Amino acid sequence: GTGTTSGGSASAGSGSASQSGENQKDPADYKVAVLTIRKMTTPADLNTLEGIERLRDEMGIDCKIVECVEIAEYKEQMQAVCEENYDVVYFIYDNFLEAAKELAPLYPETLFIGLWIDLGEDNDIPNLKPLHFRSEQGAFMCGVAAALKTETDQVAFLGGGINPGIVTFLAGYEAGIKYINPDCELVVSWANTFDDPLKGKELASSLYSRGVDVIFQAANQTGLGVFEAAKEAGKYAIGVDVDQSDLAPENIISSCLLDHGFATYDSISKAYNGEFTNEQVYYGLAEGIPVIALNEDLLDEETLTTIKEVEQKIIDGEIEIPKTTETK
Amino acid sequence: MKNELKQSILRLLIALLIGLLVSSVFILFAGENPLAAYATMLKGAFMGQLKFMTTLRWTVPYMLAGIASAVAVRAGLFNMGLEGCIYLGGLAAGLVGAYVDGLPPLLHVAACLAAAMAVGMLWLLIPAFLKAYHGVNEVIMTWMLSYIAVLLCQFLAAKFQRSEDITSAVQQVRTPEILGSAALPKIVERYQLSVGIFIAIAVCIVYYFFANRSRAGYEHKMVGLNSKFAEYGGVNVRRVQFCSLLASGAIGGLTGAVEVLGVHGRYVHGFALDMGANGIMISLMGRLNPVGVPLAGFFMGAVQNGARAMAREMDVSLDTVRILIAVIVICITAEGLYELLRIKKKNREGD
Amino acid sequence: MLEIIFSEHTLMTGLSLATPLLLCALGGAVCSKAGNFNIALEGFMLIGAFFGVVGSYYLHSAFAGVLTAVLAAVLASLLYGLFLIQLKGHEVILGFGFNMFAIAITGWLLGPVFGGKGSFYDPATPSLEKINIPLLQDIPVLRTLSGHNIIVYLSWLAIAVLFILLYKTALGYKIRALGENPKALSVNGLSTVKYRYLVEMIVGVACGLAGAFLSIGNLSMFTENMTAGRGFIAVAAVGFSNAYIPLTALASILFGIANAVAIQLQGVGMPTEFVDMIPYAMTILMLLPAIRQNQKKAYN
Amino acid sequence: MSDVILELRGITKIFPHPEKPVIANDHVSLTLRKGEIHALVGENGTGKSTLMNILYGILQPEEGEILLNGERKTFKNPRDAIAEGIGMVHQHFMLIPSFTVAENLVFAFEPKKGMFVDKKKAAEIAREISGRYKLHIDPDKKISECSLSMQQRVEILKILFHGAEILIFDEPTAVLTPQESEELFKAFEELKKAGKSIIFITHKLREVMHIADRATVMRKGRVVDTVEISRSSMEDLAEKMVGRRIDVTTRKIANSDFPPEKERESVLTLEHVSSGVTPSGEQLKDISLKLCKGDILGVAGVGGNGQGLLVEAVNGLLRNIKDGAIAYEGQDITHSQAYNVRRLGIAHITGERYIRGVSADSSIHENMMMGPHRRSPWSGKVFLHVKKLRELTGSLIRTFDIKTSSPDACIMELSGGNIQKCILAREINLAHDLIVAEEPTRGVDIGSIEFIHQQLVDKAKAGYGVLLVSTDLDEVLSLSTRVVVMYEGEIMGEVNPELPDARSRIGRLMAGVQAS
Ligand SMILES: Nc1ncnc2c1ncn2[C@@H]1O[C@H](COP(=O)(O)OP(=O)(O)OP(=O)(O)O)[C@@H](O)[C@H]1O
Ligand SMILES: Nc1ncnc2c1ncn2[C@@H]1O[C@H](COP(=O)(O)OP(=O)(O)OP(=O)(O)O)[C@@H](O)[C@H]1O
Ligand SMILES: [Mg+2]
Ligand SMILES: [Mg+2]
Repeated sequence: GTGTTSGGSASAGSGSASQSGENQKDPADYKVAVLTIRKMTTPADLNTLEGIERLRDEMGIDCKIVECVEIAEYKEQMQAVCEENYDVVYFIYDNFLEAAKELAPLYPETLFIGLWIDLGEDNDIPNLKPLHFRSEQGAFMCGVAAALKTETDQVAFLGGGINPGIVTFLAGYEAGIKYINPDCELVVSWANTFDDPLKGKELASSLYSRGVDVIFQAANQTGLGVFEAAKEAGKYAIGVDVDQSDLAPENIISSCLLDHGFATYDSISKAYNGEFTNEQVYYGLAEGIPVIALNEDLLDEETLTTIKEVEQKIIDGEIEIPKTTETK
Repeated sequence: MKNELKQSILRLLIALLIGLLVSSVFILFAGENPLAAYATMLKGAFMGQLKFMTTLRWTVPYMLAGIASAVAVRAGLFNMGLEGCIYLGGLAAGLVGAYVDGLPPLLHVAACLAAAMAVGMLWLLIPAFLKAYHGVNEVIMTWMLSYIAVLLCQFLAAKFQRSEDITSAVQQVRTPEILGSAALPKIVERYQLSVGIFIAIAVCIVYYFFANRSRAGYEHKMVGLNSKFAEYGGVNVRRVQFCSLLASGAIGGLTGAVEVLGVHGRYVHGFALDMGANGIMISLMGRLNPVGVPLAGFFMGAVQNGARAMAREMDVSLDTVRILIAVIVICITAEGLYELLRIKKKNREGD
Repeated sequence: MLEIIFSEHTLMTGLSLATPLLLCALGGAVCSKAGNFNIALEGFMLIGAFFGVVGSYYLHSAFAGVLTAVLAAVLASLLYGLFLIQLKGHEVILGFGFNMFAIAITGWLLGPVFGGKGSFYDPATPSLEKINIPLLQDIPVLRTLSGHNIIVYLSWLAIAVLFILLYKTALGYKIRALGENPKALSVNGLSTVKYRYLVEMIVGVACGLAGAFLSIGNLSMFTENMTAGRGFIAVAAVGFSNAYIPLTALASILFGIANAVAIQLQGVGMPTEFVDMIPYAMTILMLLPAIRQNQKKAYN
Repeated sequence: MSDVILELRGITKIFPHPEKPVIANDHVSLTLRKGEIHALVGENGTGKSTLMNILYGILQPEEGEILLNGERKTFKNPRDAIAEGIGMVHQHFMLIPSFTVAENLVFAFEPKKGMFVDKKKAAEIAREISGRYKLHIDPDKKISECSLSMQQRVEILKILFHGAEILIFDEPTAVLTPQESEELFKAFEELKKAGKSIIFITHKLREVMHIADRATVMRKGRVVDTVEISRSSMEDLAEKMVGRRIDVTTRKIANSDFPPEKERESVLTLEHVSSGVTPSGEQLKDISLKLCKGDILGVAGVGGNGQGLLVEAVNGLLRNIKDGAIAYEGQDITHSQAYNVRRLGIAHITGERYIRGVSADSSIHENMMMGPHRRSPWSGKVFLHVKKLRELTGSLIRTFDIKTSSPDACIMELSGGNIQKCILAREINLAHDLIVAEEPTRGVDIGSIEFIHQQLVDKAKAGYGVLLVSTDLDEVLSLSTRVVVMYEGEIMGEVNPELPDARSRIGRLMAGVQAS
């Protein structure tokens, strides 16, 4: 086995001893499964696919994607890959967390890497590595951009559905707006679906028609409709997950980034190289990960400098960003 | 009965065969060998403890939902609100399981199941009453109520969600974990199959006796086939319609409860994706027959599970798997295919 | 708040949201009149939506997109017809099956056709122009009827056309006879099979247009499962109206407007779940007047 | 010899069946002369309808040929037949309920104005053609609101509109009252005068004698004989059909067999029963009746004068009884529903054979179980006694001589007469002491009629009360101990069927003329 943490000896945060190349597997034999909670369709997922491609092209590691459409599949699919002797089980979103916690001790040879898992200091499972994005940081900076861009002092957030992940975006965004302009009004709208662009468009155009001029969408496919509405109304929108500004260059002022692809490549390649630990990893500004993409054609100098300042303050810890909010 | 079983199996096999034929085009396109893929599928459904257990694990809700739907369809009513009942039942079981404290295990499980069945039944009380006694179209009514039920469950579950669940980036709305006393024990600790399968089997047996041996079951069937005949023959048609929709709701609730108590350990919103539609499909695939419905449930469980293994182990996409299942569903009731085959066989025998 | 909810914008949104429902429901109503309870509308619409984008993107014309959408949906509906009419499948199961098939095949085709996954969105895809009606656009309230794309107008035209077709033409007589007593056709020497396929073609055209409206009428994109259950609401509208075309149309438009109102209610403080319930609750309420009617029938 | 217009030669039709193919027509030959009325008679299931369906192009024969005016023709579908001037009125009407009479009449051959159907023209056509053949219809009425006889007139006019020279009628009088049949026969005469030729199927030999010029008798898929009616008799025809002599009309019951009415218990009493008006315009008005054990109370009347409602009222199927009281053995059942009434043991031989009488998609056994399924000894409180029920079905099939391969065969595979026997068997078995028999022999061949009549008489003799509702005056007269006549929802009067002039008395009451 390649697991560096077999046995209970490897304690948390021990920065495990990297293994020498001799008992390294051939990359073609290194089995990696990537588990997702839906079909790989959202921008972030496409980003993951890029990471997977990079793994294949640069390291020769082939990842098997396992799309778990039903909630009930999470555990059985994970267990199936474990039984099929995969070396690494990489899963995205903590919907898998319970299953991983249960299965990791049962299959100690397998390395579990979970994205969007925040266990902080108290991870006592040696073969489970938690990764987490500081999504509130990007959202905060998008809030800053929105508050600076708006002329009507009305901005909006359009979420695909109320779940804690999306609420974190909202919380950061709200804080960012209030940081710049406490009087700026934030309208929150929920589509309650992630794959209905027409509804997204109608929701957005309704928001624009009532005076809102910047909308931050966190709603996958539904959100694509927001850009259409922005184009039609000549107003602004903020993208999510990846730099979406090419979808509507005249309208998208910035995008809140979540570089799933980087996380995938980074963690799996490290595991392959024997650098696996069970330490918590955060992906955020402080760790040197970009969290926002700016459309410089649409933002003036002043705004850009303010955003730069805010970024520095976040890195320095001067700004505390909430992860949840009561506004809904 | 033996004949019925033989026919049911034959029909399932024909549909499976066509499904496999069609999807092999897509598998070839992806550069895989269809035969190898299907071998994987077969292995994925039955080979090894995990795989077989998983097939059975899926058979449980399919069987239950199938029977829930069959109970209504036999009386000539479509319970399009099955999905809503499953969600509501799951939520009720999840809440009773998490918040009612101090009950001994068996009693606690019973309380959860009873609560789920009651909620499932109550949800259909109004449409059942309006259908039976005022002739209001039950299809649309239950269907709309199903959408409402799912939304309501989402809302309520969010209200019961604990704050420690919220701080992480959970993508789901879910209620707290049920207490140990409410959980349906797993048959083998590490696998998802729980003793819920015995509940499902018990329901099947009850349905068998109800359908084939009981007075009420006979009356249900006649109401479904020709309600005028039933009325003339002295059946209380309205009561039968009323009861059958309620019974369907109750079994729907039970389906949700068994999933929640046996598999998920808590109510997770979205846990029964399309289970209502699947139930209706399975009941019709099994021709409402006490043997056919469980068989169709098992078949669907095996196909789904096998197909997942195929997608996992081969370079076959989820869409190909979905195409396979859709083609099976389309072909399964196509009487024409069956006749075509039979007549061919007859001709050959005649030569 | 009230003026936000009952604004012209709401009406405009409502008409736009109603269009796919309306088209599907009209197609479904024709089917229903001909004795086929068709729940595969969703699937036909999705196929229409996908091929709408395909046509529009590759042929560089939104109009060509509409044509391909209709063509593809008609093919799908004919296939459905084959299984229903000649292979004698169960219409409910066939409906489920075709809906599943549509999601799967469009999802799969996204790869080979567009090289993408999950969605296809290229701002360069032509979409249908909005058409303003000269005089109408200056009249308050009524101006909401102007400024839609061609499919919206077609859908309104379809109400009249299908009504006239069903109730005024010889063909319509045959279609309705099919639903009430198919033997009446065969003893008069007419082929029921032919007319049943024809009806499937009509529903194919309607759903194809609805799909094209979704993908290139309003958005110029395709995302997986973008019909989002609209076909099912259309089925509900058909059932609710007993497939009587004017009522079907009214129900669909009311649905659209209810959806628009629900959208406007966002951000007013009502939980989204309840906002989303509005259209469904409304349907149930619309069914209730039937109680008294049925009572009269039973006891008179 | 008048010229032959149509000749069928050696027609053979075999229906495929997994176990045993059914030979419905076995080298059947038949000739039709121009301007004649030709009756086709035979037991249930001898292949009469099949033969006519072949002639009309609905079915294709395995063997044989059709010659029209001496020319060989093949009819691939009804349109071919229509084009050659053949029209057919089916056993079950082929009309569209929501369409108007005129729309039905022109269906598939609509007059057009531009693209649209010209409804005005259609109504005109309807009026014109109905005037020409003296068949009254109301062109603007919906079929769903029309009486059966009006529907039949529409069917006839429809084929005349198609330009038919040869008209085929499959049991046209089965659903008609004698008066309506009389009207139909007048129309036949009218058509004959216009030079049309008619083939009609019937089980009523009286009608054959009355109207037909010749008759062809079929038995078990073969033609037994074709006879000139003028040189034949009813008994003769009956014997050819069944293969044995049958007593066709004589009275089967004698009032002297019973003690006087006063000494007998009453089973059913109706006192001043009135109901609301149904959509078809029927109503019960102040009906009072008393039925005693051992009585066969005949209810005569032109169809649609409330007899149906009377039966429904007794059996708990009528929901809008406004006034009055119905009592069964002293127990009030006025507002009881069918499921209450049925438990008391009232048997109901329904007239709506295919609508209510059977579950068409079920087996014979399942149809026979309805009723016994909730009675001991065939059923417990919750569970059925499956074996006992099977025995019951078996014994009923045997005693009532129902011709079937197995009790598990689908009931619709039986011929009409055998289906009627199933209903009869089930209901007679269920009866405690009252049998309501509504049109018990409609569409049934004479052999079976004799059997059914015998059953009813036997039951009466065994002390059952029988309420016999029939539009067939012969039946009422030959079976009843007492006869009441209904007219427009009222009881017009009572007649003793043993009186020599009973028939004419009843006839007058039926026409609404109060007895003096
Ligand atoms: N629609 C129904 N659904 C479920 N169970 C039913 C239904 N109808 C009746 N039952 C059950 O079937 C049994 C028989 O009920 P039913 O009322 O039909 O009997 P019954 O003929 O009235 O008997 P008795 O006259 O002896 O009381 C009862 O246990 C009843 O609960
Ligand atoms: N479509 C069919 N498939 C199989 N068997 C059939 C079919 N139609 C008729 N038969 C059989 O053919 C035989 C002749 O039937 P047909 O309807 O011609 O009888 P009939 O003389 O018209 O009887 P009735 O007087 O009862 O109307 C019967 O045994 C019947 O069961
Ligand atoms: Mg016949
Ligand atoms: Mg009782």
